[in-house]
Amino acid sequence: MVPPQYYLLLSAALFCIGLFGILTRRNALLFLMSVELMLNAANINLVAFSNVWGNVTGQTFGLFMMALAAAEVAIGIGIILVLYRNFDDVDVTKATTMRW
Amino acid sequence: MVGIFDFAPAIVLLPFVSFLVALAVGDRLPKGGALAGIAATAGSLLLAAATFLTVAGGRTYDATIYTWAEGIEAVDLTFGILIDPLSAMMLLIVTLIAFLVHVFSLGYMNDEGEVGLPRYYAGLGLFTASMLGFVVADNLLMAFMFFELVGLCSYLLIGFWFREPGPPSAAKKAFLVTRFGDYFFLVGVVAVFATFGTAAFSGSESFPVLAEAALHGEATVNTFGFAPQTWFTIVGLLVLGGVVGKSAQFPLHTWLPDAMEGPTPVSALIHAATMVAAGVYLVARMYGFYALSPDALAIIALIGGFTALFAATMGVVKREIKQVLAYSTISQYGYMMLALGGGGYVAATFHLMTHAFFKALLFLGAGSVIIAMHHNEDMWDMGGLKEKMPVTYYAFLSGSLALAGIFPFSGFWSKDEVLYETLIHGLGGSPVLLAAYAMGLLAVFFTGFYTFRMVFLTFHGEPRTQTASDPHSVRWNVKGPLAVLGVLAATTGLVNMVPVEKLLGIGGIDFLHQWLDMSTESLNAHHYGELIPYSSAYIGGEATTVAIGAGVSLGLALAGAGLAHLLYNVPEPVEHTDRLGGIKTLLYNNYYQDEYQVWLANGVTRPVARVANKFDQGVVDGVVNGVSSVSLFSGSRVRRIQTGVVSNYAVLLTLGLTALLLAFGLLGGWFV
Amino acid sequence: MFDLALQAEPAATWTALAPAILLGLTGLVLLGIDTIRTDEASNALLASVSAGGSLLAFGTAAWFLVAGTGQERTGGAITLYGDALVVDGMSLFFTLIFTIVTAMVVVASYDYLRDHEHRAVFYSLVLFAATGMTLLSMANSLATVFVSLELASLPSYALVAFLKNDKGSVEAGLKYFLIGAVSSAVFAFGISLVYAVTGSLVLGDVAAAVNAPEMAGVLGIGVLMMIGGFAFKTASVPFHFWAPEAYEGAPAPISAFLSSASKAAGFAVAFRVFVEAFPLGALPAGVDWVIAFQVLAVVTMTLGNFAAATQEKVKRMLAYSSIGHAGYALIGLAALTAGGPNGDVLGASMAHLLVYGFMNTGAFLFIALVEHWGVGRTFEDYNGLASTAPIAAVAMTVFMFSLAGLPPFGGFLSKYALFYSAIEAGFWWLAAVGAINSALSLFYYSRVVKAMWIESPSGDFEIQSRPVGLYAAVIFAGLGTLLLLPAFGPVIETAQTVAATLF
Amino acid sequence: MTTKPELNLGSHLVPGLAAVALFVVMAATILSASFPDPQGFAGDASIVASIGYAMFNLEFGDIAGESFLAALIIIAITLDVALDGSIHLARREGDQGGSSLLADGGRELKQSLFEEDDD
Amino acid sequence: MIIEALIGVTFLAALVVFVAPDEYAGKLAAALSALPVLGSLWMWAQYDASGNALLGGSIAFETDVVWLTLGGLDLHWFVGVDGISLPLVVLTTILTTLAIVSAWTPISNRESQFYGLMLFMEANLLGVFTALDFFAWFVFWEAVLVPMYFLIGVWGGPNRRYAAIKFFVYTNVASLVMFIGFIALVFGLGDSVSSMRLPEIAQALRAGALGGFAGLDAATLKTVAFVATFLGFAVKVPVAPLHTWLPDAHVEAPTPVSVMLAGVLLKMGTYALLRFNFTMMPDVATALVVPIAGIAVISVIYGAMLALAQQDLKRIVAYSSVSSMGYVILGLVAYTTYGVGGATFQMIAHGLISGLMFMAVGVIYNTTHTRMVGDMSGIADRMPLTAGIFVAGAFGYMGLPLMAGFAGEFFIFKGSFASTVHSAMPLFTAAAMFGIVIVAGYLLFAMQRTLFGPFSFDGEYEITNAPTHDVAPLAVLLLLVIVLGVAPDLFFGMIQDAVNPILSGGGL
Repeated sequence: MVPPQYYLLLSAALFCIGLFGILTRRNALLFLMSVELMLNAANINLVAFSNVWGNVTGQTFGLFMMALAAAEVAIGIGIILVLYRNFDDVDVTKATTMRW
Repeated sequence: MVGIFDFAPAIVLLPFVSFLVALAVGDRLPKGGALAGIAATAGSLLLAAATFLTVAGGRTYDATIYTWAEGIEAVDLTFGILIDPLSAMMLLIVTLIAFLVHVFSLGYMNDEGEVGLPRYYAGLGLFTASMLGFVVADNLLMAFMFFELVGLCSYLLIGFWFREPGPPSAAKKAFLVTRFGDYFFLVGVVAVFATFGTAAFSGSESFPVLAEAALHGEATVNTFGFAPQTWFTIVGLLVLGGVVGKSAQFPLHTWLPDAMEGPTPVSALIHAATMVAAGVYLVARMYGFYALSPDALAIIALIGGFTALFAATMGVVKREIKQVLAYSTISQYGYMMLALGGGGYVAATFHLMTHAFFKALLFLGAGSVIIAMHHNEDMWDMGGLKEKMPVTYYAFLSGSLALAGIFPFSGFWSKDEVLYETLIHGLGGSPVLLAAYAMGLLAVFFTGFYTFRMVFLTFHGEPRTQTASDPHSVRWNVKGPLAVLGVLAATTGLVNMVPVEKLLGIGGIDFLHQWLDMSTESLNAHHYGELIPYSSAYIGGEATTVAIGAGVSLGLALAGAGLAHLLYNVPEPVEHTDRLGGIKTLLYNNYYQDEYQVWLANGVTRPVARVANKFDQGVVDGVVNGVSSVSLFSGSRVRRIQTGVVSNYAVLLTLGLTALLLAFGLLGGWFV
Repeated sequence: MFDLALQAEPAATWTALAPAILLGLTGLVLLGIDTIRTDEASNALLASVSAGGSLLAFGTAAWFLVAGTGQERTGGAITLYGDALVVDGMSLFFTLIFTIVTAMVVVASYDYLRDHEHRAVFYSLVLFAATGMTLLSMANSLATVFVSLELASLPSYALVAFLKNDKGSVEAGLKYFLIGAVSSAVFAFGISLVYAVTGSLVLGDVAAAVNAPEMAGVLGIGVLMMIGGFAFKTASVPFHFWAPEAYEGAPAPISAFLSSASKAAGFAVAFRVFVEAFPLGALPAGVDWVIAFQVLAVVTMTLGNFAAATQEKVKRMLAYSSIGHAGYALIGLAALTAGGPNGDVLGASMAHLLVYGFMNTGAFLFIALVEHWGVGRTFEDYNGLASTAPIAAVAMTVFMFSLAGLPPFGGFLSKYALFYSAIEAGFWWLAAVGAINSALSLFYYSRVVKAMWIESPSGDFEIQSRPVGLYAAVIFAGLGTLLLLPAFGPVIETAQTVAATLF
Repeated sequence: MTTKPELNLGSHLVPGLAAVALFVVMAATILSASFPDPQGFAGDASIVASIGYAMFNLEFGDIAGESFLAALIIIAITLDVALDGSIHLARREGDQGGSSLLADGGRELKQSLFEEDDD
Repeated sequence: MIIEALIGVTFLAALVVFVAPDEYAGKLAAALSALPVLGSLWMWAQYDASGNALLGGSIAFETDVVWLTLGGLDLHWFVGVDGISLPLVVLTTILTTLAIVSAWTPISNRESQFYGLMLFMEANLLGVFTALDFFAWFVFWEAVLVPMYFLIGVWGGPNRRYAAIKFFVYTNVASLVMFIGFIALVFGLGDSVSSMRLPEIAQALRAGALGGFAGLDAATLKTVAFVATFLGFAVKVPVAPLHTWLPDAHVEAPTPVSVMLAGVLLKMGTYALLRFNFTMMPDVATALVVPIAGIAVISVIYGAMLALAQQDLKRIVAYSSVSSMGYVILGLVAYTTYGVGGATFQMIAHGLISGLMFMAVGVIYNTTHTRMVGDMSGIADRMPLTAGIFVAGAFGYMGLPLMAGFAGEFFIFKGSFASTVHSAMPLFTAAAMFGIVIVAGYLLFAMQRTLFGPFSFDGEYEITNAPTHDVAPLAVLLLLVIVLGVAPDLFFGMIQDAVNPILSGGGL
């Protein structure tokens, strides 16, 4: 069997890749996608450890997580739309009218 | 039993009432409140006289009449009245002179059409009341309080003509300089309380008695780690600070000549009977305490002797009549101090009394002259007034003879006794006293000189100005007081003719000695005589010493007067001061005493204050403002973290999380 | 079979959820009204339904709290749906905060939204968010926690960006959403790690399995990441970055809502999760989350206050001050100790959040009022407001001084109780840092007061209207702030009693 | 006109180092931890069924699981709300909300996505 | 209940005045503020308690109910007066009424708010002086600052914003330091106290019930707490070098506010020092006598020197307050009946006299619109009555006998010279006493240059006699100053009675 560490390493890697995307990409949609990556990293853990602990809690929660990710994207897209309408751009670094 | 002593408070309160009356309704009264003042002082005078007679009957009085602050588990602070021969005599002098000054003011102020008369008479009333309160005080605190009130009144009256630039300045100076002395006095009062737990003058629980007992080891008092003798000297000198200030002794005499800016009757009152006298009276009042300390006495004598000479020399070059009188006042109080320091308690009191009369006389006489001269005080503008105003002249002459110490006028007797007492005690083994005596003796010459220079320049010769040839006339209210005082100045010396007694062997004519011996046990002259740390010695017997002393001083006085006669009793006198050369400048500038004191105030204190102010604004407040600036600055830095770029937020967020994880991992050992 | 399971709970038990249900139903009713009325539904109707619903929920929660529902005297906490939800004193207490803030916000929004379309959406989103917060305070499983968190968050994102044509609002929404998304991802990852270590999501079960020293590191990462999620919700460092912009850009009533209710919700769930799932006595070495909260509390209050001190815009200043207050409230977690007076500490923090709910909501609603008048946003724009609107200015003054912790206002007592309990628990230095920050805060709060009362108006402006709803809400908040001084006794006693039962 | 995302290295990647650092810390922690052996699921157990029962708080599942009934209800509302909110945001003021966006097959969106990303 | 009535009526009066029309606000406020005056005088007449309220003495007009319970320490609504606080209550009510009357001329905008705030401040001041529970006391203590902040900030001079915020933040920071120090002390007492009532805390502290706290042992904790509370109160007093808010506040504040600030608010600091530091921790106070007495002397001399350097009449009086308050500190640390009692008496005396001086400066300012010494001279020529009262007040300030200031100062000097807490106390006393010379210096200089000499004034205003309602408060104050100076026992008896129990802890 695959040792649990590996799953964790995988998920951590995925999480950090997602984070990397967030830190380096300025496009709002790519930002959203990166967040999805991070959420899925969590899902890997949940599913893997569902197996480790022998209960379905993790797997079930993973399903919920996906649903929530969808809901989040729905709102996110809406916000990105209005962002585009107002700033003519989906670059997240353009919207800096408020600072300090 | 209702006796005359029960009315003693009224002596103080009557003038006080006149103060209130003048203040409240003075502008609606005829004469601007003068009549109220005259009535009040007359009443006080009568009561004082009655009291005097009662005391003459051998009774004294000491009673607490008001508890100012009742101490709970602490001493009470009280007001009380102490009537003994000393205070009874002083009451009489003060009330008499106050009464005469009030009367004289009718001529000097009312007849001259001054404005602000209610304020003037209110001030006079309060002045009189304060001084009387001081005189009857039975403890040091009460004495101090009235002492201060006297200072206030002098401020108000010296600055009476406040619309001119001079008087307010002089008033301020008078108060400030005496305040400087009073500072020491107040420390002394506090120290007396702390040492003895009481500040009473008389009785078996009074502080002089306790001090005496402590010296003999019969009582324990808190001497703050010093030997009792040393501590008592310190305390005595502290109180002496107030005396030096009020009695215008060196080096705090500088206020007094300036105080001539006040109305002349006020000068008379200040110099003769109230403020300046208060200092000396205080020493006499607590003489039982000073007598315990040889060092304090020596210092008093030295101050007195030096001041007597020092002031007299300054008096010889002055142009204004009142200035001459001012320096003579300083000088004469120097004699009193000399007497007190030299163990001559009676002599000092004697001189205090005679001086009160002849100095009041001289000032009122000068006032009369000033009225006549339309308020021109320069003696070089006068001359030949003798014919125009004979009453003033003869009265003034009487006072001058007394001041110069010419036999048989009052000043001769008292000054002679002062010098005599100092001499015999100095001969008894106190070189300091001898030095002080020498200065006092030398001052006699100068006194004679400046007194008669003044007389000759004012009254003799030819009128040197138009005004002097046609002087303003004065009325009864000026002449009356002059006449009364003229007689007194000439005769009061007779109450204590010690030289006559000694020389001729006529016993019992040293009335003042007897009078002052009548006081209670701890307050009488005899007791003081035992306390003083001096022994007497004579130049070939007592009578011889008396004769030599009297002869020398009379001779010096006559020499001074004669020199004045030579130089100034001519039809057209000229100024001889140029002959003095550099000394003239020195004397004109009063030995630069004012300059250094002004320098101390303006040249040292003010810059220090300005530096303190700069320090306060810059450093102390700067720190306060700095703290707020630094906070705000760091705030403006902190908020720069918020760049407005959401990616940066994500970076910071990640870094923050990573840092937290790293720190926890390292601390919690996750990596092992 | 189905019904069996449902009926396994006594009929009365699920009624304990009444406040949450009422809020959710109100939200649905609002959507319903919007659907039925094809034309724009009446603003007054929508606002009154919303206010009615939230006040009803408030009343229910208050009644439960008084009646003892879910508290020790009536048999302890009520758990529902297989331990997924729990109704106890703490959840009811927090429900009070959410509902009263919601009520004030919707009443104020009545005027604020007068010229806007889609009001029904606005009101319903507020109500749903409030539902999510209420559920958050009841969540007893990490799964419920996460879902409720999203229920509270998603409407909030939309609400912040509600003014679609306003750049500020959109920018605020974007930043809020992006940071929120990252934070929820971090939070989710944290939950997954906790699950990895313990194998369960129900708080009690997590606590039972939490002592696994060999996995302490992983658990630690999980716990810290969960802290990150809460830090986002409560606007604490380092997840606070959204707050200044979101509060500044959002419609002012929403800023009030977020900074008061949403923040309180974050604390509610953080309190329960950390106290229940990671009890201090049972943790393996190296997972001492109290230290993390101590660091965060100090940094948060200091950063918030210092940044607030130099702002030019009032709303942004309040945003930073809100961060500072998050720092104060964090003391509730930072001053916990195994066996210490934890109930007092936590209760004090709860009481502070309640008072904060009034004074901070009031302050933001005052800003809503000012925005309604179109006065401007900077301190200078507030110059002389007191002469044109004295009543509102008095209320704002009360809020400012209360936020600064000055007597005689509620904020003083609640801050005092908070610092006091910290000292009581031995963390006097936390109290000291808090107190110093409080002193600094006085400076910038008084700038508002100074502008309103002391400065003279820079230009003439006429106040066209006295909006009833905004005024009512502001004055209500002001009265609440004031009355919470004398009435602080029952509040703090309740809070500390219900908090004590968690331990 | 297909556009491929191109690898674009540059200074804008520097912030990503924070993510790398995070990974290092996490990996170090994970590698130094030890985990229990996986229990696995019984071979005949129906995982899907168990998940379904867990969602409705029913005790019939072969494999143990916690109750997700509350979460299910809540997520239902959440999705509802998300829809509500996103429609509000997406709706263009004045026309039939968002239809044009849907009608262009996402071209506009795509355009904005990839053209803007190049800079 | 009289105290509650007093505070309540004042609060109500504040409310009524706040909503009254501006035209009547001044008169209405004056009339309403007469009620607390009567109330406090009635209290004074009926006063029958003895001993120190904190140290087991009987408390007059006492009310004690539990307000709220918090972590083992109940907070009470606990009010009452003893011989220390009653005089301050009387001072507060009288001075407020007079300050309100003196505001009629200078305050000409937003009157109802002004008078409302004045009354609001009075109510809180009464609370400060009557509260005997630390918490209630602190609430009032802080609440005083708020109206003061507005009064300076809204009605002040050109630089009022800076002054107001400086005052506000400075004193609040100080309160905080004090608060932390005191709370630490209460925690150190542990279970030996069950409430925040000051008597309980004081008695426990004096009984030596203090334990360690926050890693400090009992002795260190006590010292630290003493220093913290001392610093906190010292700002309010103010003691050099923590005084810099005061001149700014005074210069900017309108006259009636300066009157309240100098007359009553500063007394809060010394009152609190007496109640807290010197009553509760006499052992620390006596151990720290050298620094405390040193600070007192520095305040006296330094404050006086600063006053000497000023050109603004108000600044002069402001700095001289620093000087006068230094005496109070000196008296407190002496631990003798006259020292501590005199310090308390001096609070009253200085309250009246500084109020008088500020009002007198204000009346001159109302007419001339300048306060700079160099801008005018010979004012006495045109405003003789005002000038006369000014002179009287100035002499009161200089400590003229038979005026209240002398009584206070003399009691202090007498008490501190004889103090046994340290062998250097006589030296400290003598050094501080030199202040009476400097104070005479700057006041006499100022009077000489402004009031006296030939009349000259550059401004365009006509200098005439001030209206009666401007002068009347001055006259009343002067009368009070003289009455108290002649008969200090009106208050000094009850003060000593309340002060004596404190002393037993001194000189340890």
